[in-house]
Amino acid sequence: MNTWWLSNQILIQSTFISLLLALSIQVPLRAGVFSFAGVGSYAIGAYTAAILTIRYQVPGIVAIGAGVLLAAVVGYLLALLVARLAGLYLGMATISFALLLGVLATNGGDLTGGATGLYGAISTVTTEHVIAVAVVVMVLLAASERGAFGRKVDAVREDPQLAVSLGVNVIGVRRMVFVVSGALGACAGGMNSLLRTTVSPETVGFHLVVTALTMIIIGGALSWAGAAIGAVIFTWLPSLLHTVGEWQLLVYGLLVAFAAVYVPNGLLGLLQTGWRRLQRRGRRIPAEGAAAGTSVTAAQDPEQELAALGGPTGEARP
Amino acid sequence: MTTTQDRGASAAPAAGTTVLETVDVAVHYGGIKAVDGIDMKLETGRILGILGPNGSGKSTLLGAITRLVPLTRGRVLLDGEDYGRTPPSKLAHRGIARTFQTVRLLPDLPVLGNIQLGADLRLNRATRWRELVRRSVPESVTEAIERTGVGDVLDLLPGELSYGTARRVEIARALASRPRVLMLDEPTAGMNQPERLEVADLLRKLRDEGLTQLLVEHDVQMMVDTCDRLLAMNQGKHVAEGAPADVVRDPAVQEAYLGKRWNRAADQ
Amino acid sequence: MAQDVLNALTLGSLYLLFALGMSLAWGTIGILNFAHGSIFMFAAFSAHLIVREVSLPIPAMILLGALVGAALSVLLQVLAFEPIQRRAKDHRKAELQILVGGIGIAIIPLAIAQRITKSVPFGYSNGAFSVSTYDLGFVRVSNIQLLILVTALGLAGLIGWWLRAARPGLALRAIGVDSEVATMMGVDRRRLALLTMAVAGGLAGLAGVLLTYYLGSIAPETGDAFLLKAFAAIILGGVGSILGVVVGAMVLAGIETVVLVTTDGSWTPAIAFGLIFLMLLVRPNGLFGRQEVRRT
Amino acid sequence: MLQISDLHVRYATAEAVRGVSLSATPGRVTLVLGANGAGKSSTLRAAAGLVKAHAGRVELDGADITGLAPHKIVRRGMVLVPEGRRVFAPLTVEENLVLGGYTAKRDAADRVLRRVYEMFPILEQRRAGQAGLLSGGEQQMLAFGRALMSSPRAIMLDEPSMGLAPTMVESVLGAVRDMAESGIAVLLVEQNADMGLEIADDVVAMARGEVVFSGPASQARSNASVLRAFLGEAALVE
Amino acid sequence: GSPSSGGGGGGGDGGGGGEGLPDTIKIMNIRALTGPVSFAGLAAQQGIDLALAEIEEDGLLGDSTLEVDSRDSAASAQEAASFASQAAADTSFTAIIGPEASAQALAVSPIAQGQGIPVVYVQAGSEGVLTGDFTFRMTPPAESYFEIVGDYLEQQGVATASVLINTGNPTLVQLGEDTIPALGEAHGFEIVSSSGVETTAQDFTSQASSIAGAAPDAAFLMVQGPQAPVAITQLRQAGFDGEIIGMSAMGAGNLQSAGQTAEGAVWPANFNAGQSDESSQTFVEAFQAEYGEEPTNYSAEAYDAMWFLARAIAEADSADRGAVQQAMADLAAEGFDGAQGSVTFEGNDARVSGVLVRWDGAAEVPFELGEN
Ligand SMILES: Nc1ncnc2c1ncn2[C@@H]1O[C@H](COP(=O)(O)OP(=O)(O)OP(=O)(O)O)[C@@H](O)[C@H]1O
Ligand SMILES: Nc1ncnc2c1ncn2[C@@H]1O[C@H](COP(=O)(O)OP(=O)(O)OP(=O)(O)O)[C@@H](O)[C@H]1O
Ligand SMILES: [Mg+2]
Ligand SMILES: [Mg+2]
Repeated sequence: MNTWWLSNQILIQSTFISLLLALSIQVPLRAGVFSFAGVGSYAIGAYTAAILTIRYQVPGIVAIGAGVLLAAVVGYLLALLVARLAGLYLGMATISFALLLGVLATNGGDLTGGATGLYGAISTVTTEHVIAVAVVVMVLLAASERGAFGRKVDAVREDPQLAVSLGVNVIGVRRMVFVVSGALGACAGGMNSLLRTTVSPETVGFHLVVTALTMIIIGGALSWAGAAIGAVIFTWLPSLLHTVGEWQLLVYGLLVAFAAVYVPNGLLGLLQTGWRRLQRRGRRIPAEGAAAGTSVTAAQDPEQELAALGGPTGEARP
Repeated sequence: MTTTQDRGASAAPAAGTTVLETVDVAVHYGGIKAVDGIDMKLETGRILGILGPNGSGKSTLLGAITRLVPLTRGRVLLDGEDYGRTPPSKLAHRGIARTFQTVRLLPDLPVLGNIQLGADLRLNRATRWRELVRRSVPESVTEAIERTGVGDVLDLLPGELSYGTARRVEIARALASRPRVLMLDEPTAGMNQPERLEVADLLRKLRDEGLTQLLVEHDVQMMVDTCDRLLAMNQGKHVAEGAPADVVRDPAVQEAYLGKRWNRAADQ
Repeated sequence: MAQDVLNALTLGSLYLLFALGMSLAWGTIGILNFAHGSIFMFAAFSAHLIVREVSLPIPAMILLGALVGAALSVLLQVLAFEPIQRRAKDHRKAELQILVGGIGIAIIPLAIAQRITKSVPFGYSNGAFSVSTYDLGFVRVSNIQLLILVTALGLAGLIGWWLRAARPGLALRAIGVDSEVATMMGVDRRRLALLTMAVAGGLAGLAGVLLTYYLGSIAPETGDAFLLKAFAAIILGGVGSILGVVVGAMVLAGIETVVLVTTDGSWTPAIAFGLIFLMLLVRPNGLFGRQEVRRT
Repeated sequence: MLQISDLHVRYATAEAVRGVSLSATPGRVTLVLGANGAGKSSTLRAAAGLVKAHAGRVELDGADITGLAPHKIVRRGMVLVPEGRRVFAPLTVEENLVLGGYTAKRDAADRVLRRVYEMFPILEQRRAGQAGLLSGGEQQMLAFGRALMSSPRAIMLDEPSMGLAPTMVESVLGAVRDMAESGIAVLLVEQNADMGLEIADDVVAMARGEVVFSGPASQARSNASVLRAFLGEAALVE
Repeated sequence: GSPSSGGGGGGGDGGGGGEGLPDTIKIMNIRALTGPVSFAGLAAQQGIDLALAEIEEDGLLGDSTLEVDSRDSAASAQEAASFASQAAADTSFTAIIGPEASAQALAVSPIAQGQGIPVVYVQAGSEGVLTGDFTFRMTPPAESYFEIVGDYLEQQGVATASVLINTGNPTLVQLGEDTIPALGEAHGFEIVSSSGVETTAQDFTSQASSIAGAAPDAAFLMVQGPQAPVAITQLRQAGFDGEIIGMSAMGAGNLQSAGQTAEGAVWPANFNAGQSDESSQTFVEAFQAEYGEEPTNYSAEAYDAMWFLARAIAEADSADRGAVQQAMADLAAEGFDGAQGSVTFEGNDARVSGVLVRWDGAAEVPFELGEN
């Protein structure tokens, strides 16, 4: 293990934990569900894991697993409750849910350690575990974005009614994203509190919504890869910005604003459009090449041209 | 004026049995009676056309049949069984496909993806996974693309299509699911005459292959040429029903729907 | 009791004053501006910097705050939100981008103010206005409290009326629905949007100055703290409805006050947000929001 | 009068319009025909300032309006009825109409409003209802009526009969004819070539972004290839 | 004597500073120089810079120089933890001067303790921060010197009091819920009401009204710095005219914006520039000479932390982490005179006797009992 790894362990861990948290918001967003409940699940996971390790000396993996399970169940129940909500109304309801959990943590007395929170959650969870979990999650999500399942989610987001008419169980998909989001958020929270050995109400607050959302939008909202790009950037950016000293916050703001304004589909979108352009080059734009020839004939013999062009495509004509 | 009345030739195996039926279906919005007591039967291997003035409730009826619009009253039957409580998404799995009156393509998916969406419900687990590895396209999709002639635009995004082409993509999507019953809401709006004829040809060919269809259109000539039966509606109510030639000659239909021009044409 | 009602009304007016501009921009041209809190703070802060040098009367201060707020807001519109809206394919996509862009931009004035003040609260102790309190027997009320109540409700009424009655109000709502078609009706969407943002920013600045007078002082972070409350008030009332935001702000303040008066207060946010949650379950589009129409 | 000369429109992936020239004269209806994707809508959108013209010139009554913002073009007296209805769904029917008269004088707008209601009684019945709840054809009527509201001097209509029942097609196209008679320059894109030809004075046929036929309607009616392309083989047999 | 001379003496006693020391000794200094607690971070940085200059001048470490690597955590726990792990991983770092916010400190402690690098905190008053022998804290917890306010209240004849607590801050909650009620019992006043506010609360009208309604003799405002002027102003406007008691967060210029309205507010602090201890005054003079302004408690604590660390290094005569930690523990057991006056330790946690500070409408002045 080299020194780079050792001295940047925290950032490495944070990158993957942030990624999981960001994904817990990105997954519902991809299905058109504005749910920030993932942040609430983060709190559930963080506290469950900490309480179980501190009070009951449960192994770290089990403690995190318990949090994940609990948050998934809570996610499902929440999905049933908020079924009628949409858009930012749903956003507000789920933010309420997350804030509620924060207040519960602050007022939880001995169980949650009140405003101080809990400390001393020592476990055997390591950076490698976090990376392994994150990689598995990324692979699964990447698969879910491709092919039939990916299209299904796209349809649920863009036009639920159309999706229904195409045989997609929209309600089922919506519930599923709540469950997945809960599990992801709780996983992030659980790992974070065990790696830091502490959790407090301050660390599970509203600011997580902002961070996660920023990562997703700047990275690219429609894919796990966007969240990954965002997580890497926003975890490492602050340490890079130390060079600008006291104005680091200002520069940070400028960068976020610039990216949000001028990179419409996130950095991932930028990469993808670039890639598409490259692929298309030569294949499209028949206007200049192919059609230039016909324009000559058109000038000579408009009648023939007209007859040939009655339909949209030559071969489709009867 | 040539009318291709090749109904006799269309006798598909089980033609004539009722697939889909509505009994006294009504959809009311407050005081607006969009659909008000429609009885309708859709027979296998036949094309039923619905016509009626604007706002007569055709699209709403289609919505009611596909369970996207809640019924105020009445029953809807598929193969003789009431499906008024089945979740709407289940209908597609039972072989009902439809298009909408407005273009509804997913903006972020290229045309090919949009068409594949129609076929997705037919895929089994194995093909789903196979698609992840190598991007294979099911045969029903290639066939639908071929039949609607949208092969040139497969990698364009819907926003880059002209209106008429977008409508074709919608038909392709509906066909890609290899449905048992196809419902089309003004499929040729925005197309010119030759293009319409082409679509009409396609529909007839599909019918001859045994596809049951419900067609809503304002192009009366096309309706007469294509449909086996016509149902005329006005203000949510049933006005006339029967063979196309009879329906368009019905005075009530002429009065409410067809107007002077068609009368002139029919008189000739 | 009467005192509690007055306090709740005052708190509601504070929320309202803050939320009004935000609601206007969001409900009409679809800009959910999360830099609103920052504009609010920076306008108040600019007024602080000036009043440190010259002592100004309160109307001049309010005007100053409103002007700074309007200027910042217009700048924001031109540099950030306009490009986003121009590029985005549809409204829904622009919404999130605008939200995050706003969050990013909000950091800039905040960082500047934090840098200058070192996060120490600032106020207008040098101003030519002093708060006086009147004891009416059953309630105590201060001049600034009255000013806030009147301004908040008055401005809400004015804006609500403008949106309902005037043709530009209608045009604004049309821009929010489909700005391209709106321009095809002859609506100058750019100018109207700028105007709206200027008004929204002006309201933010005005609110900043008034609130600083009322609270005695505010810190650079104060703007952000109000943001969530304002957002909640708008959602609760229903986006796009001015009556909604008035009621939303008052209901939120009312709940908070009741909880504060009857309990030790540590559960206030839980109860407030819990109730918002429940209300949304009952009315998914807020109290006065209109259901979005979409038919087959 | 509206004069489009040598117009080019380019999108990222294709050049949709390549050197189109056409004009619409007050008192006359110019019909634009063309297959799907021929570039009709693109031409109209460019003329209305909604997309940038890559090259070429658009003139209205002799003044160059190329590249002008859409709302300025409206204020100069030219409106476009867009393809696919595009009514303001959450606004009421009447609000939609009032917006159409945004640039007009209030009393003039009131007068036209009454005329629109006369023409389409269903709109009057639904004046307080949300426009998005109307049926497809009703929305098309609304879109048409909305364009009338500004009392334009030149109007471009992109498939105004789409989704309309035959009776309605008649009355809308009749109204288009009436408009032309009243001295407005009309540019009409119409897929229903049969009916379009009946009210047109001039015809322009487009294919793949170019003008392939241009001439008076009578000439178009006797031109076999135009007929074949836009009315189908059947028209020739007749 | 003065801290510098005291420090010099200590170094000398340790035996010829510099023999076992490398040329440079690296210290990681994690400060919130930007963000919402930058007022504390920047002030602390001044204290550290001043101490460094004095240590250099003093020759405490002989030929060796202290190299302080200051990093801006912007009040983020993750950043702070990241710097701590960098310092821990890089063997050339001897010790850490820890961050000010408790959440950051809580994230740093397990790393420092786990990897055996000594850390000394400034502020970070929460429990759980000191997890073992490698973690030290130079800021005495407020409750340890809160007692001094008791006599004052007794003298003022306070019999009833209300408490307002920021429920999001552990230190404030602890003071409000445990320390003050205990104080009441010891000094014969009764808590008549206790209410909580959110961390981010901006308006206290309701709470102020209810406190004014209860009309106690004193009101304890356990709120964060920026909230203090607002709470005081609104309390006064609501008609409350009793004593207003705060805690050290009221200091550091936070009452400036409330001006005259806040006159008479009193709070116990671990340090005030006007306090009479000799070592404190030496520090204050040096600070004024350097920066032209009066030091705040943050500067004083950080100054003490820097000196503490330097003396431990001199004492250990080694840059080895374990040796330095041992020397720190020894030094803590002895205690010393520093900027905060006479500092003793309870375990690794600093203790001072504290001063009572009063806002006179324009400045914070130390307040001697019986002055009134
Ligand atoms: N959700 C709704 N709320 C209120 N009115 C509605 C709703 N849906 C439909 N309507 C009304 O019901 C009537 C029937 O509408 P529908 O769309 O079924 O007509 P249509 O026959 O398809 O007409 P078109 O030929 O113009 O498409 C119309 O007057 C329409 O305005
Ligand atoms: N936004 C766009 N981006 C890229 N290509 C576009 C865009 N809009 C149109 N096109 C392309 O430009 C060409 C002309 O389109 P246009 O909409 O002008 O055709 P049209 O003649 O109106 O057809 P229709 O009768 O189907 O409405 C088409 O090939 C279409 O794919
Ligand atoms: Mg319809
Ligand atoms: Mg077109």
